[in-house]
Amino acid sequence: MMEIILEHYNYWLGVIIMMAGFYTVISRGNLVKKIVGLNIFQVSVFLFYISIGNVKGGAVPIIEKGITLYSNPLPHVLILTAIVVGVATTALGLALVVRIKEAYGTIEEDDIHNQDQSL
Amino acid sequence: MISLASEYLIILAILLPLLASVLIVLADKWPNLREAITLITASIVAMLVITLATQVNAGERPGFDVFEVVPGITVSFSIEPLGMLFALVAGTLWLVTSIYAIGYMRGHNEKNQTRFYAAFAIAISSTLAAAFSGNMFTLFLCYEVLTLSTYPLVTHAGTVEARRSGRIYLGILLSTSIGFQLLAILITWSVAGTLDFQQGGILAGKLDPAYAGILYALFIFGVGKAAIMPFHKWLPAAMVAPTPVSALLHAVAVVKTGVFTILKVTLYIFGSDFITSSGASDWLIWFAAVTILLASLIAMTKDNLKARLAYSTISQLSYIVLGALIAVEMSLVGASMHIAMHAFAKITLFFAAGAILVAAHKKNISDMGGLGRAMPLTFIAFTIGSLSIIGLPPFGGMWSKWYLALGMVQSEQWILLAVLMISSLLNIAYLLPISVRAFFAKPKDGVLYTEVKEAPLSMLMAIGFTSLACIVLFFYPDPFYNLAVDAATGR
Amino acid sequence: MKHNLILRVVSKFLIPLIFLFALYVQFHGDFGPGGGFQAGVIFSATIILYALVFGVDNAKKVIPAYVLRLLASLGVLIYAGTGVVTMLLGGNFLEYGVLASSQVAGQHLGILVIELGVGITVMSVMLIIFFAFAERGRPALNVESESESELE
Amino acid sequence: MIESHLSLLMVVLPLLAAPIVAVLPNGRLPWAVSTLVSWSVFYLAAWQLMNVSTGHVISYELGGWAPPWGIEYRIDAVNALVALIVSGIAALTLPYALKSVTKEIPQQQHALFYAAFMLCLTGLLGIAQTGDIFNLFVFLEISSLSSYALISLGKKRQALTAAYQYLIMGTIGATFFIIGVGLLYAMTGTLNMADLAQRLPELYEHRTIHTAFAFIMVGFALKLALFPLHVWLPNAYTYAPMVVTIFLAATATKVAVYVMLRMVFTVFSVSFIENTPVDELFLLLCVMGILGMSFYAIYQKDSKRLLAYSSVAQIGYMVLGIGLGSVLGVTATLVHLFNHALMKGALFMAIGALVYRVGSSRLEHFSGLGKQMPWTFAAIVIGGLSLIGVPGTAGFISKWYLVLAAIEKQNWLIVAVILIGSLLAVAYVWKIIEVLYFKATDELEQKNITVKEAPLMLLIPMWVLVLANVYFGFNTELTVGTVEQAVKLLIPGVNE
Amino acid sequence: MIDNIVDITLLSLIAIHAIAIIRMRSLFAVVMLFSGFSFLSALLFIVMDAADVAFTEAAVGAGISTVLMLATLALTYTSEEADKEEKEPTHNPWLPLSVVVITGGLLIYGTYNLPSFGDSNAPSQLHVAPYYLERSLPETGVPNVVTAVLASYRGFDTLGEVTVIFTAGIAVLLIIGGRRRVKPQVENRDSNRET
Repeated sequence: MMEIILEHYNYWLGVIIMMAGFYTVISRGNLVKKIVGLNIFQVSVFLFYISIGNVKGGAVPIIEKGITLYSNPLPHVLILTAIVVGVATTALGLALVVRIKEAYGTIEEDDIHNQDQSL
Repeated sequence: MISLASEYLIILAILLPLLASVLIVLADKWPNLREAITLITASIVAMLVITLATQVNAGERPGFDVFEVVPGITVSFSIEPLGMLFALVAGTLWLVTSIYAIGYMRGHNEKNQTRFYAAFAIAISSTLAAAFSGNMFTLFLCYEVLTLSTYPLVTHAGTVEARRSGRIYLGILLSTSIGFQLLAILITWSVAGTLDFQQGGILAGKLDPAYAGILYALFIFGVGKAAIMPFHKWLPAAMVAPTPVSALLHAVAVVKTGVFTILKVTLYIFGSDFITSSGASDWLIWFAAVTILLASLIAMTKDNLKARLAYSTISQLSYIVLGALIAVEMSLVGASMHIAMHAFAKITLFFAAGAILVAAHKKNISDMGGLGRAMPLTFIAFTIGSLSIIGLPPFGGMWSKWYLALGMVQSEQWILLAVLMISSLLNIAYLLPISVRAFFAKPKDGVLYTEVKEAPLSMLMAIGFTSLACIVLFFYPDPFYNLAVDAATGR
Repeated sequence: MKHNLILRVVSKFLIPLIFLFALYVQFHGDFGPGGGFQAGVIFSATIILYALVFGVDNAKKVIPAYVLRLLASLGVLIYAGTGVVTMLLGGNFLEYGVLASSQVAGQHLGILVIELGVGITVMSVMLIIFFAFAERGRPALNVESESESELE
Repeated sequence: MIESHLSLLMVVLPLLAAPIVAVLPNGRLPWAVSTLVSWSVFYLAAWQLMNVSTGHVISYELGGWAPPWGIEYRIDAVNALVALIVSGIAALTLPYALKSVTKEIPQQQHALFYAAFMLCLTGLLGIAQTGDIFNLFVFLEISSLSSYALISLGKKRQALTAAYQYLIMGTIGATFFIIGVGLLYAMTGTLNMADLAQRLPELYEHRTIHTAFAFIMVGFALKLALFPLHVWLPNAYTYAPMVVTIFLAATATKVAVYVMLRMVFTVFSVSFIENTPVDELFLLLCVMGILGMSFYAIYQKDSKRLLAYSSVAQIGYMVLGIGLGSVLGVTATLVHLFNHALMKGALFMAIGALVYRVGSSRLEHFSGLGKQMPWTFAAIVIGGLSLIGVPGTAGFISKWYLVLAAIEKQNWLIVAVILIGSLLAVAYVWKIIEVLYFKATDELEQKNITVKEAPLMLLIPMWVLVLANVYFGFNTELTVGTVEQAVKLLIPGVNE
Repeated sequence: MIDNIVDITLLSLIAIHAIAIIRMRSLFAVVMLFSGFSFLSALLFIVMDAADVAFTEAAVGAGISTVLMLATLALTYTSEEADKEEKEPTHNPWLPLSVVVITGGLLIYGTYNLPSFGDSNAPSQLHVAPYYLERSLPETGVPNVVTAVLASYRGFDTLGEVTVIFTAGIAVLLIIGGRRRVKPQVENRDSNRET
């Protein structure tokens, strides 16, 4: 049991963080905070990927003389792309939040909902 | 060579009305031209179907595929006696009705006449297509087109009531056809691997007789146009339409398409032998029987003339369905003939009703006391129609009932025979009093109708023609009889 | 903080340095960590810093909005264009090998070019976004008959 | 060789067009360029379909690196069909856009708008063409981001919240997808679909694989708005600008369905899902979705929202085919994929024409318009009939195969649901038609008397789609023919 | 072992940040915490030999994202609303909580017999990756394998990535491009009557 934990804690702590972010997204009503949650969610997925790529005793995948064991570069590549996608999404979401604030005067989901209902 | 010709005739008969509907729309501005188009097309179509009928009587069985829709399923047309009979009725009566309609629409100065004539032409085209269709898919296609093309006619008035009726009309017809008929067709396809109409049916031997009953029921109730209770409500609802519509479509084209479909399914999908052997129809006949009686009873309670006629139609349709369900030779002959006989009689009644509406603005029977003296011709025609419906000699209606009765004897369905007799009595009870009241009763308010004249000439001509036909068909039923026999015996 | 002298002086020193660093990251990506994306971010950081210190308007004088839009498009075009060029040279899309005499040289060249494209686009888009947010903070212009506000 | 270049060009062309369009001066130029591009892409797509419809598979190695080390484009009949739908709808939507957009989007945003449109097209085509699951994710994000922006351009402020909601749910979906991809990668070490398909079978018992599958499915269930994950769709479709609604309704969800097909049948396989509860689950959700959403549609007062709910129901039909997991089922899915694009495209275009004239999509504002705008009205009637599945329309063909598939499986519940669904469709379609057909009984009538028929630029694309609805209701060589070809590839070992 | 400990401590710190972000209601603090969160994860990336990723995460997460979030707060909470606090969450948390628990549970279940962390014989290390590590230098002449794969082997992904960024630029311009126009709320109200 112990070594299973030792072998997987990286994934599992990752999962916990992931879920913390996921929870923030789906439970919180504040639009900015949702975005923050989304970011946490994604970053923890990145952690998960990198953990997959990690090799014990491996080096940064920059080829040098004398080093034989490297970490897996592919997850790094994927995550570089994913990070960029993430920030793009964040920027877009925040821009929307700004406009919503202008249109509704609030960035709380419930208030917005009430406003649309009350009409 | 000649068969090729007759194939062209089929195509013409179907396409001409469509073309006409387009021309009618274009001729919107010039009513006379518009009506001219209708009349010309109608007469051409009438000639076409008559020519075809002679060829079919001579033993021709023209048929051809148009194109393949999905592998194995084609849009195809082919003529066999039953379809020919139906086409003959619908084709000839269209001419009569359009003559009548011109008088009616103008006399009653309806709105949107262009739309009326256009939709009418499409409806006829799809009816003929249905009559000629060579497989179940094509028939279903035409069936649905007919439903949709008649919707504008039913809701012609555009009033709130018309809309409600329109909803009922579509609701029942579409939901039965999609809910049951389509399903039945699909099951047939997955069982038999084909949908072509074949002599002796395509299911025999492929379908477990135990399920035959269910599938047959899906078909019977899937054909809402046959107005079997409990799916009959649309027909009374459709009576809000102008009378020519009620006359041709809801006494002939639409409802007959329904029973025609049932006959087709009985003869060429199941095959009469398979029906009788599997006992698929044993319990269904009671629905028909009940419909016959109930509808007649309801008819008696209706004071609105058109409503009464509508319920009469419902019960009469079930005669045909019953004939199909019994599925013995004689009953099938009777059923097929009844398509024609009832058509001529019932259209006469509706024409008369329309004439009364136009000339005297009367809808309700209770207001028609003494009206007969004001418009004798109309009411004489009405009486002839009634007697033909009841099935008394010397009127065509007698033959179809005769063969139906024979069929029941042949299959020893004594109860049904009784039903037939009782309903004939009921027919008397709800039809004759109208003429009697018209001729002998005093008007409600005692004032004689001095100012009321007969309806416009064109209408009278139409009425005269159909009522005469009722008599002629007694002495000379052969054209329909031959076709009916050929159909029933699969010759 | 526009008038904070020290800040201005310091940043006047700082900005070129960061700029240099950005260049290093941009072109050293093959050997060490970094590359077009990171470089682009740093580039934009310098401008943002400039904007914070000397005001958005001055910053916009340095790089006007339309230039940013052009650059953003340019970067993408450079990248995708490289692919098209390799196609025209008979290779597959983005097959840098065909760009130069030898496979490796071609790869080198290709990677350099596309990293440049990445850098340019990232830099300009980051600035576009930053300026958009900054602009939005200003008091609203009064525009009647603005299609945004007239509804149905 | 050359033809595979063209398959790639289909994606690169709009990708190149986007930045160019973005810097063009506002006015007609951006529109002209995008239209030109979309047409040439459509041409390429048709050409590509011709190439692969024989069963031959195009493989293109991007950067000249052989898969699985490089990214591969792998085009068979399935991709080709989807690509054809996407590009075809785009090629029709853009001409339509000229007038509709000038009316709905402020002038100074036109260049950007068309750039975003091009990007959306790029993304969708990229998804359809690629054979690499991570590359798929990247292009998924391109299309998603651009569609968030496009949706937010609606005139009403609800457009903003709709876009935001879509952004959140869409991103969650995408993230779920990459979690799944990550797990697959951890177990197989590859991202290439074909390669995955090779390496997965021996791992079918592995719980990680099951988890990965679950995450990928949930992710895309979110993207294709499978009930009950559809919450974002009605708002998005209702408040987005008309053109955007037309385009997304006809393409975006279709592409998502395609990805689901790919994942289930190519990456994984029938034998895999057969011993998972997935298919049953799908059927359950679809049944609920079809019935529930159709009912919802009946009670809508806004035509766009009505059609949006109908879309959710229709998606149920498509996934139904996947759930049945049989040759006929998948055939039905693909056929409906194609036909539904036609009918929804036509219907939304017609609604758009009405909106263009009366400036609102509320049903009560349409009363009696049938007389003033006969062509638009006719389009709605035919499109509606196709939606119902009346014989003679494309919709009937879809229904035909769906029901056959269900009958084949002896699953009478599904049969019933499909037919009931069509009946509900009758109800909500007729709700629109009735409003248009009959004279209004209130003062709105007077207002609508003055309404003219929609301009040709709107009518022509609309009617192309309408006629397509009829054509493919009678001649199914292209649809059914190609699809049967495609199904052979999706479910190998069956030659039907 | 030592890096295990570093690992665990970092991860736990990150987890704590994440939890704190859920509980914290002052948005300013939330954003600051998030910045810290990204920075810590950047560190963790370095520990796991992902230098490029770490670099980028630091620049993006701790940098750009944070700046944007702050900007948004500045724009959305005008000065009269003194403290930038989110509302007390009103909904009952059970539904989201259960969703999260199920998802998390599924993930734990799924990762349970994943090859152990850092195992150099995991399938992911054996199939494609080795090829890159061996061949990238001879084939592309780029020692930084990440760059090689990013720019060449999976160059098309990166083109997509650039396009995503470009899309974001276009999108932001479309959404909040230019000076903000007079707040259309009043018109909105009556126009939305009919919705």
